[in-house]
Amino acid sequence: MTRQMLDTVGVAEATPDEKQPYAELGLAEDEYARIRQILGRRPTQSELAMYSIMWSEHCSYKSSRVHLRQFGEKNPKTPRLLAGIGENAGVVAIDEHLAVTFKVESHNHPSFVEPKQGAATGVGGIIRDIIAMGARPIAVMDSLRFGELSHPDTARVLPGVVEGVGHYGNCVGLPNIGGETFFDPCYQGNPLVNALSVGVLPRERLQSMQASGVGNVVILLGAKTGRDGIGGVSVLASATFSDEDDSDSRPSVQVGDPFTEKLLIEACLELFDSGLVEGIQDLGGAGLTCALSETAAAGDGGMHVDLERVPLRATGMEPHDILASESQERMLAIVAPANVEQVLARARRWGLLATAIGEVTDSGRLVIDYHGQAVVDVPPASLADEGPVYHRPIAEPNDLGLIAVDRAETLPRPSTDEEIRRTVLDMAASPNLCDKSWITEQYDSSVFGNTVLGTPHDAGMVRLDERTGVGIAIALDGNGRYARLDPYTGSQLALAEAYRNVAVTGATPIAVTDCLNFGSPEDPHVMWQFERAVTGIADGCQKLGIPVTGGNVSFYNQTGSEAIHPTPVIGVLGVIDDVSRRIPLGLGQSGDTIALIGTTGEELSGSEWAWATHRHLGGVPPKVDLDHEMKLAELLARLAGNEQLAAAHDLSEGGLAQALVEAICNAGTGANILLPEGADPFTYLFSESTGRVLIVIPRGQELAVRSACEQRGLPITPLGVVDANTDGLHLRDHFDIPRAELEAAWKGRIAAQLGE
Amino acid sequence: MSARIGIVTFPGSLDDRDAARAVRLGGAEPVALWHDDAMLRSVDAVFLPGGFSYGDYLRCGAIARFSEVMGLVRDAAGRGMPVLGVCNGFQVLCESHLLPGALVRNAHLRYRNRPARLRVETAATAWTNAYASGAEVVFPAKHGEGRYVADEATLDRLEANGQVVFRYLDNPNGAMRDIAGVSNEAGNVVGLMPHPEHAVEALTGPSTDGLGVVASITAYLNEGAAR
Amino acid sequence: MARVVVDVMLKSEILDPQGEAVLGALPRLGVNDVKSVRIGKRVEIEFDPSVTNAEEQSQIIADQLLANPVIENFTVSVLSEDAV
Amino acid sequence: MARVVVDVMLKSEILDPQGEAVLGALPRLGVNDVKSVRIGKRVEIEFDPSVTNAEEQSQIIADQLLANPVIENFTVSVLSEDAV
Ligand SMILES: Nc1ncnc2c1ncn2[C@@H]1O[C@H](COP(=O)(O)OP(=O)(O)O)[C@@H](O)[C@H]1O
Ligand SMILES: [Mg+2]
Repeated sequence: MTRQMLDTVGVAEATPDEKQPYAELGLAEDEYARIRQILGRRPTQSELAMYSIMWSEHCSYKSSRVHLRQFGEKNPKTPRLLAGIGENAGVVAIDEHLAVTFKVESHNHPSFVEPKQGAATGVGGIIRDIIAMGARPIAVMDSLRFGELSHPDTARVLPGVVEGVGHYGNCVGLPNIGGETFFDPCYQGNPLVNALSVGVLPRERLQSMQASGVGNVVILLGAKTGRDGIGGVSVLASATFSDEDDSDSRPSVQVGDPFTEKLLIEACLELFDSGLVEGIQDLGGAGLTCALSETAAAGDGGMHVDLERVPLRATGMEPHDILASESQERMLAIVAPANVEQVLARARRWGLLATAIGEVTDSGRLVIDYHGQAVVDVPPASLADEGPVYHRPIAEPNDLGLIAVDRAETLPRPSTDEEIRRTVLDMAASPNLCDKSWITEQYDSSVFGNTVLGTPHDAGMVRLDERTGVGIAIALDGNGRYARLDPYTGSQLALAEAYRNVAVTGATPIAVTDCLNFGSPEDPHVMWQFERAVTGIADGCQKLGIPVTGGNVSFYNQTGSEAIHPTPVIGVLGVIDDVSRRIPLGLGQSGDTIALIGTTGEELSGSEWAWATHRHLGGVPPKVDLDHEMKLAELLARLAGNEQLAAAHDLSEGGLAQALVEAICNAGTGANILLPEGADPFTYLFSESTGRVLIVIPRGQELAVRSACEQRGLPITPLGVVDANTDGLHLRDHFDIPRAELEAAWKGRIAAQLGE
Repeated sequence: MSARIGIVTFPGSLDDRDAARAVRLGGAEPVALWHDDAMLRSVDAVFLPGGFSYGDYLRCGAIARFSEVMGLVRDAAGRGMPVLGVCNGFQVLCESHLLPGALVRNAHLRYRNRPARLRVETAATAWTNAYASGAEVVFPAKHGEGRYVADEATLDRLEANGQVVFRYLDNPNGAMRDIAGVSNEAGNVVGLMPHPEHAVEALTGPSTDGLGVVASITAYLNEGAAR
Repeated sequence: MARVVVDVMLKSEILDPQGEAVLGALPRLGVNDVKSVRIGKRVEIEFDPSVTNAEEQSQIIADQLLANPVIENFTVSVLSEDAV
Repeated sequence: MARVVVDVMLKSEILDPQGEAVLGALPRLGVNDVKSVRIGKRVEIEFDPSVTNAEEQSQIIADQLLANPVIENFTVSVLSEDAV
C-alpha cells in the first residue's frame, strides 16, 4: 500500500487477507476477530484505529466495568440525582432552580511525561465534561501525589504540574478552591494528577449527548485538529509506511490552550441559553472517534460525516490520524438545520472556529467519508457500548497477613515532654503536613467573587446565588497508605474524610465523585485491591445515603512490577442554604472554648507519624464508623445553621497535634490546651482515629453545643480556651511552642526544598 | 441618576462579572461593553477588568490594544473620561500608551496570589478621591506579570507629579519603587495590579476596601454633574 | 515564499529575571564561565508566496505588536524571499 | 568573547497558541497575507573571554536546561568567537 491509496471500505472488502497491526494497537486476537465479525469484513485502517481506541482500557473500562456496576446497584435513590454514571458528569439538584455537576478525573501519565502540559490539559479536559452537561464551570480542585519531596525528579515534576494546573485554571478564569498534595516514594515514577471541576446550571438547561433528529447537523467547535496525542494509532503509520520515518508522524504531547477553552465556555453557554443545540459532547481522550460514536450511539443511531471538512492544523494527516487526534479545546454539537447559521454566527462572535462536518441519519450506521470515499461504516454502539468486558483474575496479595501484624502501635515513641514537643514540630514540617502555600499561591482562588472558603480550609465553598445565598462545598481526599493496608477500609476512610471535611464547613454532603488510581489490572493483586476499594466506596455511599455520580479509573500506574499504593480519591459535594453561615478554620476569639468531638483510640498504623518518623507502613488502618460520621455531619450542619460554632477543623493526617498547629497558624490568637485526665499525651496528640473534629465554641454557647452532642450520642471533650495572651500553643503541664516556632516549622518547607 | 460605568469584555476577560458586581454594590450602574463594538453606550466611565485578554499570549494586554473599543476608550480618555484598568486592564492601558511604563514578569517568575497591603498615595484621582491620602487598604493581588517597570526619568516624573497612586507595602513582584498603580498626568486614567473588585464583600474578600474605588468614581462624576 | 524572523529582546537596562534564573542554574550543569544570559522571543512569520514586501510588513508588525518599545528592542531578518 | 544564541522553538506538530493568537490579531493591523506565526525563545549567552568551547557548552545548556525535548527543538549559533 502506498500513501496515495486510501484504505476504504471497498478496499477492505477487496483485500480481506491484508495483515493488520491490531496487536500493536493493543487489541487481543479475539477482539480483532470480533471486529471482523461485527463488520463482516476486515476493518479499514480508520475503523481499526477507532476500535483500538474505543476498546482500550481507558475508554471501555473493560477491566473495571464488572466492578463499577456496584455503584449503580447500591446507589441510594435520591430525587436529587438528575444525571448519573454514564453521563459526562453527574448532575445533582440543589434547589428547585439550580443544579450542580461535578467530576474528578486523572491525567497521571501525561503529567509525568510533560508535567506542565499534562496537568494543564487534565484541567482542560475535566472542564469540558462540565460544559457538556450544560453547566457553567465555577471552580476547580486538584489532588496531587508525587514521589519523595527530596527526590530530584520531584523538583522537575512538582513545579511543572503546579504551573500547569495554575496556568490553565487561572487563564480560563476558574477559582481553585482546594485539593491535596501528598508525597510517597510509591508515586516516584507514577505521579498522580487528579483534577476536579464543578459547574452550575439552571435545571432546565441540562444537556444530553444524543445525536438525534434525522437531518440535524453535526458541528465541530473550537480548536483545529492536529497531531496531538495520537498515541497508539501512530502504529498504523509506522507499520504501514516503515520507510518513511519523519518526526512529523510521531505521536506528540497535547498542549493546552486555555484561551480557546474560555471562548468555548462562553460560546457554548450562549448556545445553550438560546436553545440552539440538540446535543453536545466534549472531545476528550479519544477525540472525534469517541465523540462521534458516543453521540451517534446515544441518539437515533445513524450519522454521516465528511471527514475532510475537519479543520486541520498539521499537514499530511490521514483519516485515522484525524479520527484519533486528541487535540484539546474541541466540542461536538448537534444542531437543527434551521439553527446552523445562528450557531456559526455565535461562534464567530467569540472568535471560535465552527464547522459543519456531518449530519444525523437513520441508517443505524456511523459512516465516515473522506473526499467522497467511505473509510468507516460501522454500527456506532459496537464502538461506544459493546466493547469487551473482562473478568480479570483476582487474588489477595500474600503479604497482607504479615503487614497486618506489623503494627505501628508497637513502634518506639517519644515519651518525655521535650521529645513530644519536638515531634509536634517535626511532624508540622514533614512534607505531607507542611503548609502548601507555595503551591496554592500559584492558583487564583477568588475570580468570580463567589469563593467563600478556599485553601487552607477543609473544603472549598462557593456561593451559587447571590440573592438566596445558597452554596456548595467540596472536599477531595485520598490516603493510599490506608488503602494499601486495607483497600476496603482505606477507600471508606477517604470517603469518610471527604464527607467530614464538607460537614465541618456547615454544609450537608449530598453526592460523590471518585477517581480510582491503581496499578495494572493484569496483576490479580491489583485487581483484588480494586475490587475491595470499589466495594468499600459503594457500601459506604449506600450507608451514608449519598450516590456516586461519576468518576474515573486510572490503571497501569506502575513501574515494572511495582504498583503505586491503591489510591482511591474521593470528592464529596455538599450543599449549604446560606453561605454566610459557613464555619471557617481558625480559632475564633479570645475566651472561646476549644473542644474535641469524637473518640481518640490508640490508632497509629498507617499514620503520618509512623511514616514520617519511622518510615513504617504496617498494621491495620483506623476503624471507620459511618453511623457516627452521619450524626456528626448532621450536628455540624445544625450548629452552623444556629451560628453556634466560631470555627471547626477536621482531624486527619497528623491527628490532634497537626489540627491544632493548622488552626493556630490560621488564626491571630493562641490556644491554651489541657489534655483530659489520664490521657497519654503522645497517643492523644498523634493518633489518627477518625470521626473527630476540633471545634471552637463562642462564649455563651457551650451548654447548647454540649447538649446537642449529648442528644446525638456524640462524645465531646473540652480541651481548653482560645487565649489572646497565649503565644502559639500552650499544652498545660507539658510544654509551650511559641507561634514563631510553629510557623517556622510549618511554613516554607516546600519552597526551601525546591530551592526557592 | 446613578453613574454608568462601562465594563469591557475582551475575549479572555475573566473579571468582567466581578467588576460589574463591585460597581453594583458600590451603588453605580454597570454597563457591558463588547470589545468589538464601536460604541461606548453613553457611559460616564470605563472599567477594564482583569483576565487574560486574547490569552495574554504575546505580552499581557498587547493584542487587546487593537480592539475596536480601545480606540474609543483612547479618544474618550483624551477628553477626560475616567478610565480604570485592573490587572489585565492595567496591562492593556500601558500597552495602549494611556499610562506610562510596562508590566513584566514577576521577579520571582511565578504567578502569585496573596492579599496585598497597599498605601493609597494620592486621593487626587477620579478613582481614589474617597480614600484619605496615605490610607492603607488590602486588595487581592494575583498575577504572573505584574512587575511595574519604567525608566528612571519616567519614575521620577511620576513621583514628582503625584502619579503614583498605589504602592505595595510588601512588594510581591519586584515592582520598581514598589509601584502597584499609576495614573496619567490628568488623573482620569488609573491602572493597578491588585483587585479592588475582589475586595467588596466580607464573605468573599480579604477586606471591603475596594468599595472605595466605586465610591470615588461616583463622587467624582456627581461633582462633575453638579459643576 | 517569504519567511521572516523577528527577534525581540528586553532592553539591556531592564532586569531579565528569567535570564538570571538560567544563569544561576548553570553551575549545576557544570558550566561556570558564563557572564550573562538574556532571554527574549523569536518570532517566525511565514507570508503568503504572493507577498513582495514581507520585510516592510514585518517591520510594522514588530513595531506595533511584537515588541513593546518601553521595554524591548527588535530586529527583523528575512530568511528566504524566494517569492515568485 | 564568545556570544552564542540558542533559538528554542516548539516542534512543528505542537500547538503554538501564542503564535495563533498573534496570527489572529494581524488583520487588525491591516496585515492579511501571513500564513503562520510561530513564537519561540531566543536565548543570548555571553561567555567569559577565556572560554574556548562556547559552542559545545551551549549545546549542553540548551539540551539540558533551555529546551524541553518533549515539545521543543533548538539550534545553537555562535555569534562571535573572538576569544583571545
Ligand atoms: N494541590 C492543592 N491544590 C489546592 N489546594 C490544596 C492542594 N494541596 C493542599 N491544598 C489545600 O491545603 C489545605 C490543607 O490540605 P490537607 O491537609 O490535605 O487538608 P485536609 O487534611 O483537611 O484534607 C486544604 O485547604 C487543601 O484544600
Ligand atoms: Mg486530606
